[in-house]
Amino acid sequence: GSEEGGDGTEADSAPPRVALVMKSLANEFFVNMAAGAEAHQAAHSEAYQLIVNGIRNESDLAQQVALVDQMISSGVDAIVIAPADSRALVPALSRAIAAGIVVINIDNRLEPEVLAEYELQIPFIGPSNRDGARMVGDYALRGLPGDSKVAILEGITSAFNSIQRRTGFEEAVAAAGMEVVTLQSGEWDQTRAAQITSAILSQYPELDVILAANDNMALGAASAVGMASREVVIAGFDNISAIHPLLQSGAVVATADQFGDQLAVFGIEYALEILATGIIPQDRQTPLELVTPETLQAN
Amino acid sequence: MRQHSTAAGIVARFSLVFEELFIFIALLCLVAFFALSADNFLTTGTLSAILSQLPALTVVTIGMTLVLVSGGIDLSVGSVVALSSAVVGLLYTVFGLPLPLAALLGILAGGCAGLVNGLLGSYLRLPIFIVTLGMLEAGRGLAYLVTGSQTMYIGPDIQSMALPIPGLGVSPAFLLALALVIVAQLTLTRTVFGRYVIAIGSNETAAKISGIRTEPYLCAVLVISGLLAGLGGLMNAAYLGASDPNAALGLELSAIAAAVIGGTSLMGGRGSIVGAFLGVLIIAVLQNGLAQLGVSEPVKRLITGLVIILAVLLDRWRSRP
Amino acid sequence: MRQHSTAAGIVARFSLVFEELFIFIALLCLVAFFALSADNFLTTGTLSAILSQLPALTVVTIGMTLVLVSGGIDLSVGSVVALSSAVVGLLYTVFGLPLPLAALLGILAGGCAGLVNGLLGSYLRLPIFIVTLGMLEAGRGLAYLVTGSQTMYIGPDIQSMALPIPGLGVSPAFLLALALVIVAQLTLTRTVFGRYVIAIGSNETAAKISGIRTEPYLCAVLVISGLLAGLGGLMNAAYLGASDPNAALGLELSAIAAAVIGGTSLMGGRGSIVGAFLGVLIIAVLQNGLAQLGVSEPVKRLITGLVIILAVLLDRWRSRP
Amino acid sequence: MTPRLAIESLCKRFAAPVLRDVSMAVAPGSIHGLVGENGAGKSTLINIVSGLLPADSGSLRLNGASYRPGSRRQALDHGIALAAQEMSLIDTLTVAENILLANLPQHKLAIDRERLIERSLLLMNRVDLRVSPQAAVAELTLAERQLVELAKALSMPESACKLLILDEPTSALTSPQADRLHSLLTERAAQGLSIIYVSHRLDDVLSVCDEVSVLRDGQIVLTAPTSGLGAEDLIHAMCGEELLADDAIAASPRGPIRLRVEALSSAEFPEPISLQCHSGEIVGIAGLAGAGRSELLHAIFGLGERRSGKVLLSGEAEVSIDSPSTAVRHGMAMIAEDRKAQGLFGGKSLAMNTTIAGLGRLGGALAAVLPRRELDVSERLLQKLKVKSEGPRQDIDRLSGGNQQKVLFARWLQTEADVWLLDEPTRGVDIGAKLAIHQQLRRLRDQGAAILIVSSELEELTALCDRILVLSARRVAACYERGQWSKELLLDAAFSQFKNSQSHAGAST
Ligand SMILES: Nc1ncnc2c1ncn2[C@@H]1O[C@H](COP(=O)(O)OP(=O)(O)OP(=O)(O)O)[C@@H](O)[C@H]1O
Ligand SMILES: Nc1ncnc2c1ncn2[C@@H]1O[C@H](COP(=O)(O)OP(=O)(O)OP(=O)(O)O)[C@@H](O)[C@H]1O
Ligand SMILES: [Mg+2]
Ligand SMILES: [Mg+2]
Repeated sequence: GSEEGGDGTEADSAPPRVALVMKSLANEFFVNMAAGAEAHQAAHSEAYQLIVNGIRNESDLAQQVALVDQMISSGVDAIVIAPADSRALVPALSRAIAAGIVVINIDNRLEPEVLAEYELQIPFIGPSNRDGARMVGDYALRGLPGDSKVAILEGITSAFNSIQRRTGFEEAVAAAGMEVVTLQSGEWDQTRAAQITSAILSQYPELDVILAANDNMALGAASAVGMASREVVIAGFDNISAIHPLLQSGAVVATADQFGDQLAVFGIEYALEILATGIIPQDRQTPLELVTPETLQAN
Repeated sequence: MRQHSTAAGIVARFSLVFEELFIFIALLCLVAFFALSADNFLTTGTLSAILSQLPALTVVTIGMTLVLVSGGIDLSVGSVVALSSAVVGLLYTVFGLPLPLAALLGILAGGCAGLVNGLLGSYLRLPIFIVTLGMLEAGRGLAYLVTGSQTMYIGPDIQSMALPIPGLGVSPAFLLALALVIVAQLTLTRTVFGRYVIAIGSNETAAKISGIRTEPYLCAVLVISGLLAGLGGLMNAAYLGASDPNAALGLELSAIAAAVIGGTSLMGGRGSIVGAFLGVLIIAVLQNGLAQLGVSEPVKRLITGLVIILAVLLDRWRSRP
Repeated sequence: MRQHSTAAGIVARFSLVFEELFIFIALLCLVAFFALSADNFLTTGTLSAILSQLPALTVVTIGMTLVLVSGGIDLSVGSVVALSSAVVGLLYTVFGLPLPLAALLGILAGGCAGLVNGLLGSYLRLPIFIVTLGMLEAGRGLAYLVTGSQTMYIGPDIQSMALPIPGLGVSPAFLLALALVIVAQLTLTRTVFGRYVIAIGSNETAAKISGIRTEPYLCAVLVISGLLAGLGGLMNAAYLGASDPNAALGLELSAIAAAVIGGTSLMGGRGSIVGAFLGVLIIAVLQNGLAQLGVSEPVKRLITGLVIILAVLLDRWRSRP
Repeated sequence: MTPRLAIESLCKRFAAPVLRDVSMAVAPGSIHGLVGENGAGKSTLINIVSGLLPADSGSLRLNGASYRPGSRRQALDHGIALAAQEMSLIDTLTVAENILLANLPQHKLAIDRERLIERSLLLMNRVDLRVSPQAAVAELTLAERQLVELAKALSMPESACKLLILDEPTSALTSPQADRLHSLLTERAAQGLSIIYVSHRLDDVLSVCDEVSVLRDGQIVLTAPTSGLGAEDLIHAMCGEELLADDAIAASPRGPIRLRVEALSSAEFPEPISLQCHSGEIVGIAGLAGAGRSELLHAIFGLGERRSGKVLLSGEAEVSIDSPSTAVRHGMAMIAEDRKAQGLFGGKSLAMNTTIAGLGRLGGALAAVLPRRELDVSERLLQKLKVKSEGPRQDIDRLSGGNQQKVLFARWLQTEADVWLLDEPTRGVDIGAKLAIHQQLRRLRDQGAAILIVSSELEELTALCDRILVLSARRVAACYERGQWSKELLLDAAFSQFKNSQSHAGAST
């Protein structure tokens, strides 16, 4: 139980307080995640209280560590975290656990080696970005000639998800026996992706496919491709709402949905379960779904 | 004596052209370098790619240059670009306003942000660096609020602004930006407004003693910068066919770099819009060239940093006769 | 006459304390606000959370303040923090150097970046804004190269620097930062070096004619800023237990904001390290408080922007008697 | 007849009262002199009349109508032209643009360049300013800048201009330039323009003005027609006491050579020059504006690009001066011409301004600066030089121009310099303070200092110097020992190169 939080978890009237710590709250994926969590809390308002926080900048580890410390000091009972980095957050989370707080890892898996070094056991709930990217890549490349040329737009180079998705894409390309002609970072950003795509298009007049590690970059790539009046197969990741019109028009062929709005809810439910029972459950992989024009029509 | 002054006059008259000549040479060097090292750099495809990326940065840089010449700085342009593009997206897609009206209101939103900067900075005399830093935060926050932190798809209608006019090869947005460069350069060099902005930037007290009411001018340049950032937001939305609340992060630094590469002084009182435009071209060529070469992100950064420093080194070398 | 001057003297004597008093009051208001609106704000937990976040921003802000007082600016501090933390990570984990040596070399790497800034900015007289903007890009590129664009896990050893000393409640890093604040404040106000830096920032020509060699001093403040950014990188690595090539993005703006909130002039010649430290505290309390309230990102941005502007408004109100 | 401008019980205070119940009237078509010690409040009064400062109480009437300008612009619209003491020029604009800044000629939306050049040339001719109207003001000498400032003040259309205010308009001018201005003023006054003329050159005031008012400590202590007055009367009114006469020079024996300049040249002073100055000697440097006097001092002090030749200080060991910092370390001092741009640390305390150059003697960069000591030192110097201030903590911006000049003097007294390079050291300094400075210089000389002084006032050079060097177009035109020179000889020499060059340049006067 928590000593310093004041309102203990066992046998008292105040409902437990759960902190959801995410990456950038300025990113649609996490906004949806937060919205899902808040809706869930509204429906179970007597069961727990919720504090939602994100960092300014997806790559600002120090700020996320600070957030964890702040949540520890504000005396929450559980932290559900989408870590911005799979290693650097572990020490802070170990402090949280030492303070008696239940910690659940969502979205981005903490490095097992580092967890072992700190002798921690933090359950992970989330999808496999690598499998998802492989799925999207396979779908985008199916039926294309074997000598097709592929460009990959990755996110911020050092980001875990970016690496996972890039790896998934590369596996798909390798499996199809094609060639990655260039791999560049669009830093998750639409405008940058559009600019880079323009340059790639003039450099590689034969380019056939662009695999983008998120939908924002896919949007940027699509607008550059449209502007250059070229035929290029584009795929993205995340299934943000702005990509739907492009899926319908065929400018983008596929994306992946990780059900971000449910991800946090799973994490919260796990946390409440642990608070109630004290048993630490197993890791759980959440579903990922391929979104294509057809599946979109079906919904 | 008289002859001497005429000769000096002629040198003075040519020095402007001269000044920009050096940046132009730097630009040509850069183009030559990429033409040699990237396979398909010297193609119409590359040209049209570069031209289509230019408009937003160009118009923002025009505003930034004016503000710098007046002795100020506007750190909020990136956020204002995002805000204006968000407003356009919201009004057009959610409220269903006709596109021209939505566009106009988007630009005006930029103007409002500029007005707030201007009022706080000139009439309340707060340090403009901090005021616009505050606006950088607040404007971005508003952009998130307006879009609900989501990228909004706007659709092909708005893209017509960014697509090349058939037969001409350049987009309406580019033509507009080019026209604005010329108008702004003439305004700065040929109108009373321009001279007063230079005077205020060079020596505010002296300008006051000369009977120039400085506040309206200082406010005006910030409003203009806001309006141009608003226009930049519209152009960005047109370029992407979508409005992205995360757009134009760090754009202020690119705009300042372009202006300074183009010979504008951060101390105020000196600047050239044409030079700034050449600065924008240098940045755009650099980005494109590096992307075509496909060098890794770290190397891109390193080279960008070096080119920025080299460009001002060249500039320094020029101004030391 | 004599009486009169004594009265004025007393006011003048208090004005320094007074100046910082206003910022201190602003800080107290902020704390009071959060104490009322967040449940567990006034706890030792919050305090220690804030204290552990401070060191890196504090040391970087000290350097920034010195540079601003000298009439310059250092935009590269964020990148240099990342670079130095990357160097520490590389040397310790990959090359297996002992931690103190790795730490020292990391700080020196920051000093080298500062030296490059300083040489280009003072001896070659390039505009320092652009030089450090170039270094912002190049330094970040180097940080990516050094780490291979990945966060490097360093481990618990380095964290001892950031963990509270038992019984004392504060970390060695915080004590070091605090000591540096005091040393820097004394250096600025009580040594020849500080005087010269102020004089150069206030009027470089007059400083030269007074027999001050300006270049070494201008160069020195940039080297100091680089070294302090290097130390900031070490502190950041200690805080995270890892070195992160994306660390400290945009830190330059926070540092400038802290310095200016604390009464430093962007025009040079005026500044206070203690004030800047209070500025750092305001920023830290704001971030902490907003996080405890759990307000949404857009609202956080809006409030941060407003508080920055309010802080300078207060400052303006003070200096207008 | 209603006065053009009537000032009634005007009061203004900053920290202390600066103007106390000032009343004054300027008749149409008259030139009204305004004199007073440094810090008496002349500029403050003028700033109020020209709309740069609000008054605390009291009223102004212009042609009988109540007049209360809220900004400089409003005052301009009322026909008040001003040549400010701290010149109001924009370095990055051209001469022509500066002259017509308040009223740039426009054609449609654009500036009408032809009319701009035409009209500014006209005004430049009027004050005899011979530079290109297209030249950037940054490249002009101080004298040229002052002429630009005057042309600017005269730029208001004659029909619109009701009152012309000149705050120390001749402080940087040579006497021929000043004479020319004075005849222009008399001419305009005859046409009905009213003029307020502020100056420390009392003889000028007496000869040019119809009436004169004396300000002392913010109060008008005397207003009278100039016809019955002499300089002594004005001085008496200004200071309330008799001044010591400018004491005669006891020709002290000069010591060994202290400063040797050998074939020195720089980008700004291209003709190599050699000269020397003994300890215990004051050497004057005369010349017309633009003769290169300031550049010479700069080059000697180690400033300037592409410097060649040698500057040697002989003492116990010979040192070669290669930079201002070496110069200062070896006992040189320099008071540059442009006080604000090259001397003052604006916004800083008097203490900091007085001690800054002497800090080098404390040892290394990390040597401690003790606030107590610093205050004591500067307090003593401020008192010694009779600086009118609220004490060493006061901000230097709040001092009147003349008192700022004294602070610069204090700065070098503090370093105990014994080689002094002075560029117009009494510019804008009141007569009392000027004599005090002269005395100070003589005392320094008697203590063995070597002094090089540039001045546009031949009287000043005549009174002070043991030797006078005349520069003309950056060359030494003549050198006279005490007793050899006369005003005519000096002027002749000053014009010598200029006449030669004029013949083939074909400029008209
Ligand atoms: N902005 C200010 N704040 C405070 N005090 C000021 C300010 N401006 C002027 N003063 C004070 O007012 C007094 C009068 O100054 P003013 O400039 O009017 O003198 P002045 O007669 O023009 O002297 P000078 O002959 O040296 O030009 C001085 O004592 C000066 O210290
Ligand atoms: N930085 C500069 N660039 C170009 N020309 C300059 C520069 N500085 C001075 N000049 C020119 O050099 C000439 C000589 O100026 P200098 O300052 O030596 O005159 P001076 O004898 O000191 O006169 P004054 O009485 O005005 O002090 C002037 O005609 C001026 O226009
Ligand atoms: Mg005066
Ligand atoms: Mg001179």
